[in-house]
Amino acid sequence: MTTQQKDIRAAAVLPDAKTRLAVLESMIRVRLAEEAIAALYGEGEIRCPTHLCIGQEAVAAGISVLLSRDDLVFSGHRSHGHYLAKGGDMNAMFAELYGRVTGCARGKGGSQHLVDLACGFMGAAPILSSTISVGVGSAWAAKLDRRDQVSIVYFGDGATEEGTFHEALNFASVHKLPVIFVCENNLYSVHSAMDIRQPEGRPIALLGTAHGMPSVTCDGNDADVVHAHAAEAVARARAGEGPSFIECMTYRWMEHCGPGDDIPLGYRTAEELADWRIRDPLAIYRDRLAAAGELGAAAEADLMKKARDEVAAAVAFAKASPYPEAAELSEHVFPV
Amino acid sequence: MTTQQKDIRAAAVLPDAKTRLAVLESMIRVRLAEEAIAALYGEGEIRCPTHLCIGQEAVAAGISVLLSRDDLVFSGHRSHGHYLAKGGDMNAMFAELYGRVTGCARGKGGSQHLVDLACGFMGAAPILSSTISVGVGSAWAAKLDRRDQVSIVYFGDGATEEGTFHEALNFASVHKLPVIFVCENNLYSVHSAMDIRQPEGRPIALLGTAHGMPSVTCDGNDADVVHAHAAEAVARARAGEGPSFIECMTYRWMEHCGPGDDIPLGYRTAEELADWRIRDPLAIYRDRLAAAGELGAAAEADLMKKARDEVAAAVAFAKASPYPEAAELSEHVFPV
Amino acid sequence: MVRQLKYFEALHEAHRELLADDPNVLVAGLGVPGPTGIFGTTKGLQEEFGPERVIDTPSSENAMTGIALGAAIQGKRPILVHMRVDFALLSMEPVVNQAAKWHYMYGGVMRAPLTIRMIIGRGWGQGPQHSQSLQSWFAHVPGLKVVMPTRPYDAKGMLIAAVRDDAPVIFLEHRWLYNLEGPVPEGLYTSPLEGAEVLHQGSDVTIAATSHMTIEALRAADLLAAAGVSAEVIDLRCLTPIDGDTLAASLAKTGHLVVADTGQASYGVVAEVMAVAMKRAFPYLKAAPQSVALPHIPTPTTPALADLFYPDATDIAQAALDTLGSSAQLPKPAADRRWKDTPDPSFTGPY
Amino acid sequence: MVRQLKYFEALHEAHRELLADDPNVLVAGLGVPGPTGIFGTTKGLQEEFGPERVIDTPSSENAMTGIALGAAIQGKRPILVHMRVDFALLSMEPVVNQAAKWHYMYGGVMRAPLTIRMIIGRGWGQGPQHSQSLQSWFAHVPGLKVVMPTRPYDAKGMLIAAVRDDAPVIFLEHRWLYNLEGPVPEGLYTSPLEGAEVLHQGSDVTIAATSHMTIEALRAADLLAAAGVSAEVIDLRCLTPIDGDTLAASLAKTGHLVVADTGQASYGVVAEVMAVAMKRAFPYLKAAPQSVALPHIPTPTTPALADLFYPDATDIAQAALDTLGSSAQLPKPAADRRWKDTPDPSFTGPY
Ligand SMILES: Cc1ncc(C[n+]2csc(CCOP(=O)(O)OP(=O)(O)O)c2C)c(N)n1
Ligand SMILES: Cc1ncc(C[n+]2csc(CCOP(=O)(O)OP(=O)(O)O)c2C)c(N)n1
Ligand SMILES: [Mg+2]
Ligand SMILES: [Mg+2]
Repeated sequence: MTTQQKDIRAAAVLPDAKTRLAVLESMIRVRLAEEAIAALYGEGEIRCPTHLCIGQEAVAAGISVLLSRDDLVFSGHRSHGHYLAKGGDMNAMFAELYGRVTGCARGKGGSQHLVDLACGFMGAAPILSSTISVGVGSAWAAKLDRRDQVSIVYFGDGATEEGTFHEALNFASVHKLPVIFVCENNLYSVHSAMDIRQPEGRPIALLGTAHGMPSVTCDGNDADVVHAHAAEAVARARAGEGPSFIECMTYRWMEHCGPGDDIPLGYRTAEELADWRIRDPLAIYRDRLAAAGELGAAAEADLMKKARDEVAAAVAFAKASPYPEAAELSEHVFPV
Repeated sequence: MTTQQKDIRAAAVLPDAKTRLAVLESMIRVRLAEEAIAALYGEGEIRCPTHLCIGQEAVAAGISVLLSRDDLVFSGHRSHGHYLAKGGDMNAMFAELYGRVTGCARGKGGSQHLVDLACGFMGAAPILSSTISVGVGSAWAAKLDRRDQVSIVYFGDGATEEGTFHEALNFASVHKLPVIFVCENNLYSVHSAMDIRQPEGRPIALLGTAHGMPSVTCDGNDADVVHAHAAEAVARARAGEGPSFIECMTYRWMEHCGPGDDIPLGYRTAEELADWRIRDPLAIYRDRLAAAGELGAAAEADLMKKARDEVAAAVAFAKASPYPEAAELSEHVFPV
Repeated sequence: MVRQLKYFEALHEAHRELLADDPNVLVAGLGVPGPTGIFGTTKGLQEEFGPERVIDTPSSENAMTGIALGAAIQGKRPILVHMRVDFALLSMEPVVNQAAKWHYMYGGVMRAPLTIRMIIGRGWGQGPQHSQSLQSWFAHVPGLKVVMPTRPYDAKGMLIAAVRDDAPVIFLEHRWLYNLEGPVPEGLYTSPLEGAEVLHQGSDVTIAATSHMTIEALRAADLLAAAGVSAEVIDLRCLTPIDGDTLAASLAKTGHLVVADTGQASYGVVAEVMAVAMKRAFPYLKAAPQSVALPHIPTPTTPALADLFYPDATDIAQAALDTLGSSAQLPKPAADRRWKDTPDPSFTGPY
Repeated sequence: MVRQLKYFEALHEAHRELLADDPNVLVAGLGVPGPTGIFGTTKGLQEEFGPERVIDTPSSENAMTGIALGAAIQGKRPILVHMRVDFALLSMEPVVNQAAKWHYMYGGVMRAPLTIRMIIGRGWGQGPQHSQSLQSWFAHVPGLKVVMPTRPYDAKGMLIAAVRDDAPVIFLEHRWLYNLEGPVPEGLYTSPLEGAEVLHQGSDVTIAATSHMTIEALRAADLLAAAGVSAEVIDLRCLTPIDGDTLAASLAKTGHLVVADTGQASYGVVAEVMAVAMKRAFPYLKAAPQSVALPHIPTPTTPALADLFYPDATDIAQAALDTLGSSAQLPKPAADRRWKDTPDPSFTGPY
């Protein structure tokens, strides 16, 4: 892989039909969950900052199907998709957003601190770039223990401006650790565009190259493309060849934080958003599978219904769950 | 300039004979000052950590002759050469090392905190990489004020492992600031060799490239080579074209900190040191000038005597200077 | 009558007038020129003063601090803004080792007139990593001036004083103060960067508070008045140092002390105020002082626990009664809202 | 008789025994495997336990902390070493936002058994950026356990306890303690991570001290004894929390308090101990306590000022006399050395 290489190389690495259905299902689940959150947010029961990932579902979907339960994922503030795609418990996620004791972090974390050890989702945290080094440390442990385990770290374009991002990549490279750095470049950091933040025309993937690892910039709205690059990176990691860097070009549809539309803020244009909505990763993929004869109308309806039911059940579970008791406040400051 | 380009391109940028004499003089002054410190350190009157730069004199010498008094220099823990080459007051430097009130920082800073605003030496500080962003900020101010002023930041190979190094380069690149990053790669960070700290075979200059600026790796023991690359970088900075990165391969002869020889520690070999001593930047340059007919024996003797006298006078000045009074302790906590 | 402005408007006006007054003033920070402009405090400044002086930045808190320092030693007067003190944790090295010390360690030849604005305290569901109040960290470091304006008047006056001061100033704004209204004159006046202020006179107990807790303390004084107790409320305002004169004068009257801070009590402002009270007013103290601050627990996100985590006016009033050994009853708080996680119902974000 | 070891040797032995005992123990830090091995404390460990478990690191204090955290949540028990707390300022974000909070903010499912060794305090001419003592910063943050062993026995016992503890532990070593000798058993014993210890019994005044200042306090007790004053010396040892029981028991006897810490007094350990004394022992206190700590000034490098900057045994003893209102004369210190910038003449670096 080399930097700047924008397209998929080998049809040979195209996932098989079953895998592609799994990818599609993953995207549908994330999309419907996020839409539900947006719809319910106004009720005022989700009382924490919430960053939705609609429009960016292809990245985690394309990658997660390559991972086993033992592989680990780390994320940042925009983590719902990464969590669900890795197999995170949807009930526990909704309960967490709703601040209930049945949440994956017993309500203590909220949307920004998802975790599910059972599926290898090892934590998300909203301080930019901060979980990148944690993921590297996790890969270090895996290597020391000779475990066949890959760690994936997701982060945004903005996170690559933090120094610790570089420190983490450097260490991973020196020690040839089984970690894959996945940058979801959605062109914005809150309301700030790329040009005020990073050198013009320099792909972020070049930073990976500079730290001595195979790095690529690719279409993050095409799950097959992401999957192909990730497959190579995972293979490298499992073979002990060290880290890889994948920059996925994508776009967030919703406002930075919250359930709304932020076009009135004026930092991006309605046209730009419309262009990217046309490149809807979910629609593109569904159409592609349909065209390839891998997805019939009934199967699609099934997938949609299953996901819709799962989301509805999770919402009901969350709403029916109790809040943590007062005694919980002082529990878990120190492990016992 | 491209990364990895190791030699000097154009004889055209060779400094003229007068400039070369100035470069040589600069190297001689630094060498003799450092040798004096090493000789005197055992007396126990220089009571602070002191990092000598013998063997690395060509870098600052080759660069400083390109700078005017209004250009600014920032440095780290190994700063004596950068300070003197920029025109820093030698008396004030020795007095600072001796902890006297006549020191450039009134004794409060010691060897690790040299400063001389009169010549544009804007401060040195021993926290790795930390003055890099300060130099970038200085260049930002210069650009805002439309001043024809270049800022130079010196740092070691180890400093490039700190995240803030990257953050500073990124900002300088985005804003096309008149700053030159000069990395003195002497292969070691204290007692640690490159291979445990950075990816194998990746020149540090590639990090500059990744941050969108012209970057080069060059022979840091050849003052003419350094001068040629710096000339280009300074021209770029003055033309408003933004920052440049110069990695200078060089070697420290003394122990990391202090006046001694550290070969018994075993982290580097006597042979390696001997090889680099053969590539003595001062001897090479003197011989080159002599061979070119630009330096006679008498002129050389003159330069040596002048520098020796200057150092002796500075030592005498320091030793004769008073220590700060007790009242100084609480002065300068806040500006008045 | 003096014009009334909200806290965020007072800050906004201070920026505008400073930028207009002195071409060396710069404003930098992630989102500073953006459409929401740091909760309105920097909105429109880039349009008015140009993209050179009012800049957005990469998320590089560490280097941006060094960069501001570098500009400051060249005569600029940068205001660096962090949306959260939690993010500024990435910049502790340049703040503590560098900015705080450049004047001293270079023997007085360097000046670093740098102002760092940081937002502290609870927003709304902000949880463990977006709600800390680390004022005691900064105040512990020699070379930094640390202020926590409570009223809109001081928000503006102290920002102007901070920017004009030649020392690095840490300027801490509690998120829940932004909508607070108060009198704010036009023009470039200053509030001092040292010294507390008595906001409410009283004779039975002294409540020394910081930032948003001063507002709670004023409410507590009302509750106490209803219970027949006369409380004096001191807005500590400036932390370097704690104003021992004002504190001692008040304790000479009351002999009883409650300290209320927005941060953790342990090793925090509460402890420092206690130490100053011991040193300056030991003979006046009639009972062990009480503290009202955060427990030694990270911030929980769910409102069910956050409501228990954050003390308020009732807790302060009860602490006052406790130190007085009084069994007076406080008025029951109106249970008007399900959750206490917003300062008032008008608080609608952005958070 | 129990074997005598120096402080650095006790630490070295703790590392060795921990590495031998538990394959999950790792040691990482800049210079850890190097020829000087963090002042001898990690020397030879890489040769003995291999280059996987004992590693040198890039100078990347921030990411190395996150990396240690990442290894810890995977079951490793890393010891991360910083040659200076001043360098560790680059790692405040992962220490405070992440390591301290991962157990709490993930509802108890995560454990981060991470030990961070940091060297604090004066070396020799170390100046403003190589000599800070930031213990109160760490102790202010919920989720961190903070210890400052004074004696070789505790250095070893607490390091073992720290590594075996499932919480992140901040382990602070004062540079001037390294050559201190004391009894140290072989084998994997632990010292507790909570609780102070009375090192010298006395009845007139309580001296509560941390780290190297405990050594000065013991010397002060001798000076005071010569002046007819009986001082009780408490080694605070563990900061989270301050041991209020031990402190109150002592104050119940003496009624007089001197607090001595290696850091700045303001917003420091001194203030916290004062606050705890107020809370737990107010009725016993007969006079305002005294503090002996660093003034609110950055560290000057020249020995001419550093000697004035750092308090010592004589200052502690004088503070004890002051709080007692005694005009007794202390023995004059022997003026045996030009400068006081080394702990004893045997201190020859590396610094
Ligand atoms: C250290 C730090 N600085 C600033 C912030 C505020 N912040 C929250 S999200 C965000 C945008 C990050 O952009 P990017 O990494 O591209 O992720 P995206 O939101 O686009 O998914 C910022 C700046 C933060 N959370 N942490
Ligand atoms: C932030 C920080 N971490 C660690 C150190 C300790 N330290 C002092 S000098 C040094 C070596 C730096 O190596 P390099 O940058 O290559 O400079 P050189 O000494 O080789 O000139 C180190 C690690 C420090 N001063 N600051
Ligand atoms: Mg983005
Ligand atoms: Mg080096």
